[in-house]
Amino acid sequence: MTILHLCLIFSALLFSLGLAAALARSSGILVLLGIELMLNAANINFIAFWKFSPNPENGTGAMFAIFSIAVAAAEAAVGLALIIAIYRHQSSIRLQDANTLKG
Amino acid sequence: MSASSESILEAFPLTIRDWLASVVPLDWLQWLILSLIGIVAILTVFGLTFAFTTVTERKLLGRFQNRLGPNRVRIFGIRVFGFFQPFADAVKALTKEDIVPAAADKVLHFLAPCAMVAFSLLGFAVLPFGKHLSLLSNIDAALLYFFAAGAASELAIFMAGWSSNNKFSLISSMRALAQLISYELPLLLVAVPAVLMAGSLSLTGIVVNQGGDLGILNWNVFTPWGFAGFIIFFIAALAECNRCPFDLPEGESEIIAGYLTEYSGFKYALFFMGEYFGMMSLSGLGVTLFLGGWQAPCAALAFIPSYLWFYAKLIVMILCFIWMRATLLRLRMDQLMRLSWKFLVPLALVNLGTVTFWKYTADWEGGMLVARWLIAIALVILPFISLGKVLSSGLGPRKYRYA
Amino acid sequence: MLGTGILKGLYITAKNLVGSYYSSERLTTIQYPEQRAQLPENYRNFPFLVYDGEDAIDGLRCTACKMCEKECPPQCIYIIPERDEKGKLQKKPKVFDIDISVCMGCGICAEVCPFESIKMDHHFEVAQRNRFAGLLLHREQLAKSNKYYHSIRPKEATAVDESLAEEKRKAEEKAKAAAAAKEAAAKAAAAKAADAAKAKTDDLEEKKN
Amino acid sequence: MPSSIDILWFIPALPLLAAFIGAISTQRMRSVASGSALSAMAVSFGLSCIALKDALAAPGVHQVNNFSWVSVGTFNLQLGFLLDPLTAFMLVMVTFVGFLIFLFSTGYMKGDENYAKFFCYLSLFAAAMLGILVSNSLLLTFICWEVVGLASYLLIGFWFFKPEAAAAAKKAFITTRIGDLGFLIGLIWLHSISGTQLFYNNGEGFLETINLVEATAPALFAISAIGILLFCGAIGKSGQFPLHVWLPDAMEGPTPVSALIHAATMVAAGVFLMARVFPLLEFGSALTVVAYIGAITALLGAVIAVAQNDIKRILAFSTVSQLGYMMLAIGVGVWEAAIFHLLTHAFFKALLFLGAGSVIHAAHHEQDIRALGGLAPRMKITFATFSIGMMALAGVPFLFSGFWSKEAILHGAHTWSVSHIPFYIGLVAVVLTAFYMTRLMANVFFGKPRSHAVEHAHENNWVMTLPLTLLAICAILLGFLGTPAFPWLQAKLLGKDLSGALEFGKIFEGPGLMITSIVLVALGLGIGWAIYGFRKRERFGDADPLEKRFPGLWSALEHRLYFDELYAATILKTNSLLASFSDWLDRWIVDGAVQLVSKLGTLLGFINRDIDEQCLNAGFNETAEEIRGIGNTYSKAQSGDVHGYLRVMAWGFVAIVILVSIALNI
Amino acid sequence: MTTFPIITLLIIAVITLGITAVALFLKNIIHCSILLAVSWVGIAAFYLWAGAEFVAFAQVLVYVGAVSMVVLFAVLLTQRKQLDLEKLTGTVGFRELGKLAAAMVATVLVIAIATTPLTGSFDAINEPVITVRDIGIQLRDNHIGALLIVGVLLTVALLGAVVVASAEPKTEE
Repeated sequence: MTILHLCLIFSALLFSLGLAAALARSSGILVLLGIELMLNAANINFIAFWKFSPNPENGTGAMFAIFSIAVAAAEAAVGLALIIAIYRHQSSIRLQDANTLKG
Repeated sequence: MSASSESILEAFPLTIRDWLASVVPLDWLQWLILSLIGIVAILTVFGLTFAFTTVTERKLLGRFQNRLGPNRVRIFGIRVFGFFQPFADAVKALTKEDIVPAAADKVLHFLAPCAMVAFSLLGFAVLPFGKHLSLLSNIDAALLYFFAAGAASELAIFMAGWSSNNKFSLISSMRALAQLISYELPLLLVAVPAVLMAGSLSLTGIVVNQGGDLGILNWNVFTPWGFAGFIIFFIAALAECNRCPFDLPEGESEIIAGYLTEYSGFKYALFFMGEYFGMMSLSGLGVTLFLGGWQAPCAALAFIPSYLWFYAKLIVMILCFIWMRATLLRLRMDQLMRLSWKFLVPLALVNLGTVTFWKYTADWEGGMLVARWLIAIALVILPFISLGKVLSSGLGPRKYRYA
Repeated sequence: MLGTGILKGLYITAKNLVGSYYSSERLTTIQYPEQRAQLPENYRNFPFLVYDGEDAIDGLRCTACKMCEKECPPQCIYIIPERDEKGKLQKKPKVFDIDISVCMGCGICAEVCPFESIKMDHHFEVAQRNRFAGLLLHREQLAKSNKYYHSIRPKEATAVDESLAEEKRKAEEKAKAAAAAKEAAAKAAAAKAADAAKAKTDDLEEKKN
Repeated sequence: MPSSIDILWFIPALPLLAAFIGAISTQRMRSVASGSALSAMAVSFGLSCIALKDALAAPGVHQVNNFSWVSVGTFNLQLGFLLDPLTAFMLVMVTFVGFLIFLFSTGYMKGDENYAKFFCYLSLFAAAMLGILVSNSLLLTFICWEVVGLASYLLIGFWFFKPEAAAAAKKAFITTRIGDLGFLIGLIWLHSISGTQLFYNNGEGFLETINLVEATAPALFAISAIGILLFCGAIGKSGQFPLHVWLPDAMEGPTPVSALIHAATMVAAGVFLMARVFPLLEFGSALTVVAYIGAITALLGAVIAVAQNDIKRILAFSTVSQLGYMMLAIGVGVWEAAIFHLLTHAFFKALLFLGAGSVIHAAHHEQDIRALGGLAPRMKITFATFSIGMMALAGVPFLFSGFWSKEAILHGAHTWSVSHIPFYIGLVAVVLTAFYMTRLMANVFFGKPRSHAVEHAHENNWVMTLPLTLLAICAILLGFLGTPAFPWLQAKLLGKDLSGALEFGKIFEGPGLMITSIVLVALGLGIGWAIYGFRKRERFGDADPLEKRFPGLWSALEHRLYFDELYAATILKTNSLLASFSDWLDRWIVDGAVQLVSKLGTLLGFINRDIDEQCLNAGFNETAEEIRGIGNTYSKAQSGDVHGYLRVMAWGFVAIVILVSIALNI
Repeated sequence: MTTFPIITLLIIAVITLGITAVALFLKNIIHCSILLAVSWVGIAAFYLWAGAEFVAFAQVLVYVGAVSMVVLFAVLLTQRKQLDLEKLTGTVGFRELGKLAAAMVATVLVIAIATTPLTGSFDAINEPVITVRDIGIQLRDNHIGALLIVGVLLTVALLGAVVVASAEPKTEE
């Protein structure tokens, strides 16, 4: 077991926590937060692999993390706007209620 | 670090710290003590500055309005123009009843003032107080750290507003958040030019970049972009610390005391303290970015230790804050937003262009130097005038239609 | 241009700041407990009762006419007139209380008093520990000498004194005149009585006859 | 300091930026739009001057800055920028005249409600025009060429609420498109032959390799054809003979537009293009065509201009005529004289147009010369500058630039080895030019005012008179750059060394020719003054003296020799006939067939339905029920529940990992 | 001294995971959001540990400064009446099923990571190797396209968010 393993396990657990939140909570906001956490877990992987890569000086992992943070910010903004729109539409942010497309 | 050219005073605080640390034999304990001494020093200096700023502010406000201001408090019969006021205030705040509303979210209600003070103290960690005085001097992205720490204090305000379970508190914390977010943008944008010129995000680097043979003229504020940036920074900083004329979140005429409505006693005092710490750290940042940090205005005055210069500039900034408070009226919410988004942000963006021009014309000489200055000044003045026209269009002396 | 107004404002406040240190006209603050402002003569606060002479209770001008009690808008005056042993009303108050926690200092009592007895005071430091009993002033506390009255509002007091003296003089004259008239009337009555007696005797004599 | 070839692209880019700013400017920000347009032009002018200085330092050298635009596999399309004296002279002229016209426009368009839009269009136009000038690639030229067309369309139709303006814009756009089609075909053909679009590329541009082509018959034919096709584009843009009809109509646009586009710059683009590809034209036999077309246009324009009444129309036809001159010059092989005339013409024609604009502005948009009159004492600066422009155009000797450039062209035509016909046509045009300009002057500035507005006309403010004055000075001085004694301009253009200093002896090069032309100019002026000067027009309705004498000819001329009617009768008619024919074809033949098929289909359908209902339905219904049942079962999976999907995904992930690890025996 | 970084990492990881776990299963959404902000700070601490200073501060600035604010605003805007907490937490079966799935994923991931032999000298702790200056140069030279695209993306996303979230004009029906 190396430190890299530890980092990866940390990231995996964080990912699973995010997944659990997305699966077990009904509030749309919390589901979104869970997804944000999963993204963060991915970022942790990037940073970890960058740190332990053979040539970290070109900084690709850190670069990727920065871009991913920027994209995550956009994702959060759009996601929460969607949730507000859903709320306005059906005055609830329970995702179980958002089943208009049910077959 | 050549000691010969500097006075002993320059390194005096460091000497004391090292001496204190050397008492302890253990290696890791020494490290701990070294850190602790820095923290304690900051807390003491700025805590006292906070205390005396409050009384100075009240006294100066009095003078600005042709009054005397507080001058009564005495300790053991000694009355130094009322400068013991803060101690009386502290005793009063400590002994007052701490009221927590029954419907409040108790945990957050308690945490909010603590978080406020803690986050507002974070900024001090990276400020270079003197040539050798900075807690985290080796930090590379100090400016980014500063703003990240500042962003966190929004959370405390939200916590305060929400946990009080009071509609005024909530409205005011929403207002405060909107205001902080809106004014963080110009603040960040005008910090970028200084970074651009210094080629470094490190605050120490930015200060060093403002040194040189010309002394005071090397300071960023004495360039067209620096001057404009400093003004924008000052306005945005006023708004960031909820100071008059941007003290809408505490607009007592509309929403009682804003998010402080449900706070009393020492918690209230903590908020107060947090705001003043925020003001001081922002002033420190302004000094660092534009006023040459700890640099002395000319080489002849360099015998005064650098940290004293920094402190003097900081005090001047704070006095300007007070002066503003004594002069200006509170804005309306829509005016506040308009000022930021339609005036400061565009100006700050234009300023980015100006500084780029400035940087790329650094080698112009002679007549071209004059041209460089003229163009840069025009780049500052013209947008200001035209945007100012747009901003103040439709305003003017009030017309009374039915009078 | 934008910002000139702000600069002007800053200039004005800066002028205040500097000016307040050397120009005493600017700094109008009076350091209250040590320094006191000269109150204008017509300043009024709560009412007091004027007495003449040395003794506070005996010299009270008040006649317990209850005029002020009736007129007082917040009804903060309470008067019980003195009675002698037989229960006859005396022209003196036995109880004269003013509740200054209720009094609004309107001065109507002083306006309506026909005897120049109740006047408005300059004294304003009336804070008390006991907010019920302490603020209910009795006639001993209310009674203040005419000298004090002169000291707080000299003009008015002099005018009052003059008019009182005038009244007194008039009253004396009137009394004198009344006395004279009484005398004359007595004389006339005596004469009339004599005439009547005489007539009666005459009548009786006639009847006898 | 970067060399000017590297910063050359700034020259068109700045007006483009200004156009963008203008596009996003609101009505309230009108001064932003005009300010940015003006400053962009000013800076471009400054850069152009620097470029000119650099170009003159190295005459005959074509500095290029090429870059790859599209690169697909082995196909590599290059664009680029080019700096040589030709480009540089044109750049300076366009930016300078453009700047003055922009300045003039700020005054002229002051009250217009689409002010910002106007400057947006103007800047767009300037950007595209400058793009043509700096382009080192026929393709880039074509792109800018089309943008110029677009901008001209927008500007002519700027007052789109006037039906004439809208129609004129459409006409200009479509007419020039006809020419551009030729240009495009020529461009593609050229690319297929030479494999490059670049003019110069260190010995690999097609203008450089053209001399290496073997003069075989097919090659000669192809290159001549390409030359003529490219000339088609120039015909459209420069208003040459068959496609000249749009130019006079384009005068419906605002006057600064007329000055900028239809006098100084855009119409010159065709001439510039011909000068640019001159080596190509020279190789084939296209030049002869160019010369004759030019000669015909020169005569035609001058003749029609005689009988026009609209002040701007007269100037427009005179432009057509002068452009014909330039084409003639190129056709006879003296392209440097053509460019010389182009430059001088740009200045004095812009001057004339702006003068006309000044007159029109002062006279409350009265454009009919019969209604004007007596303006000389009322508008002194305009009169003085207009006269200078008029004399330059008419070619009054020695002092005025038009004389020298025209002389250079006539000299070139005289020495053309192929034929002398163009030369004689040119001489006739000289007389006519002097004549109609005299008519114009006499009617507009002398006599007495013939309408109410004119009586109250007065001089305009400085933004309008300053450009006039500057242009007038240029209209005089510019001629001395290219006198026969000191042909500095021509030498620089040709990349020759200017051997020796002034040669006063050569000033009367070919004295006979010069005297002839002076006499002809004097003749034109004299006749003009004799007819219009001595007996001035009294009232608006008076018939023209020439009209009384030759009514038939006059009315033909007044209707511009019935070109529009001719086109309407021939081309448009044919077109609509063709359209009606295809309509008929569609309606009866194609549609009939379709109808027939559909009827057949319906019939089959009827038969089909019977079979269906009787035999097949029962079986199908059963199957459909079955399918619906399956669908219902599976649709339960489509729960609309996000969590459900996520959960299934998670389980699926776990299952896949387990399965894979089992399969791989890990 | 190789144990020190490991201990630091473990502390950061345990605290972050703990706070996140608590945060995600609190009933009060506001508490959730604020605690999550803390866990984002924890992640930033990990970045600091890894030597990616810039990323750490960007993380704090973006997540704590912006995203958590947006989340809190969203919570406030969608919480006009008292929340039916039972309704929002879902049924027991629903919750447990979700947690089970997540736990399975966690198990699979951890096993996969643990059994993967990662070659190379990963035990050596590298000092921070990328400075802000390097990042700036990288952004300017190698990633300029990505930077521009991200800028455009952010602008478009924000505009879209505003459009989606802004109230529709009320239509008469």
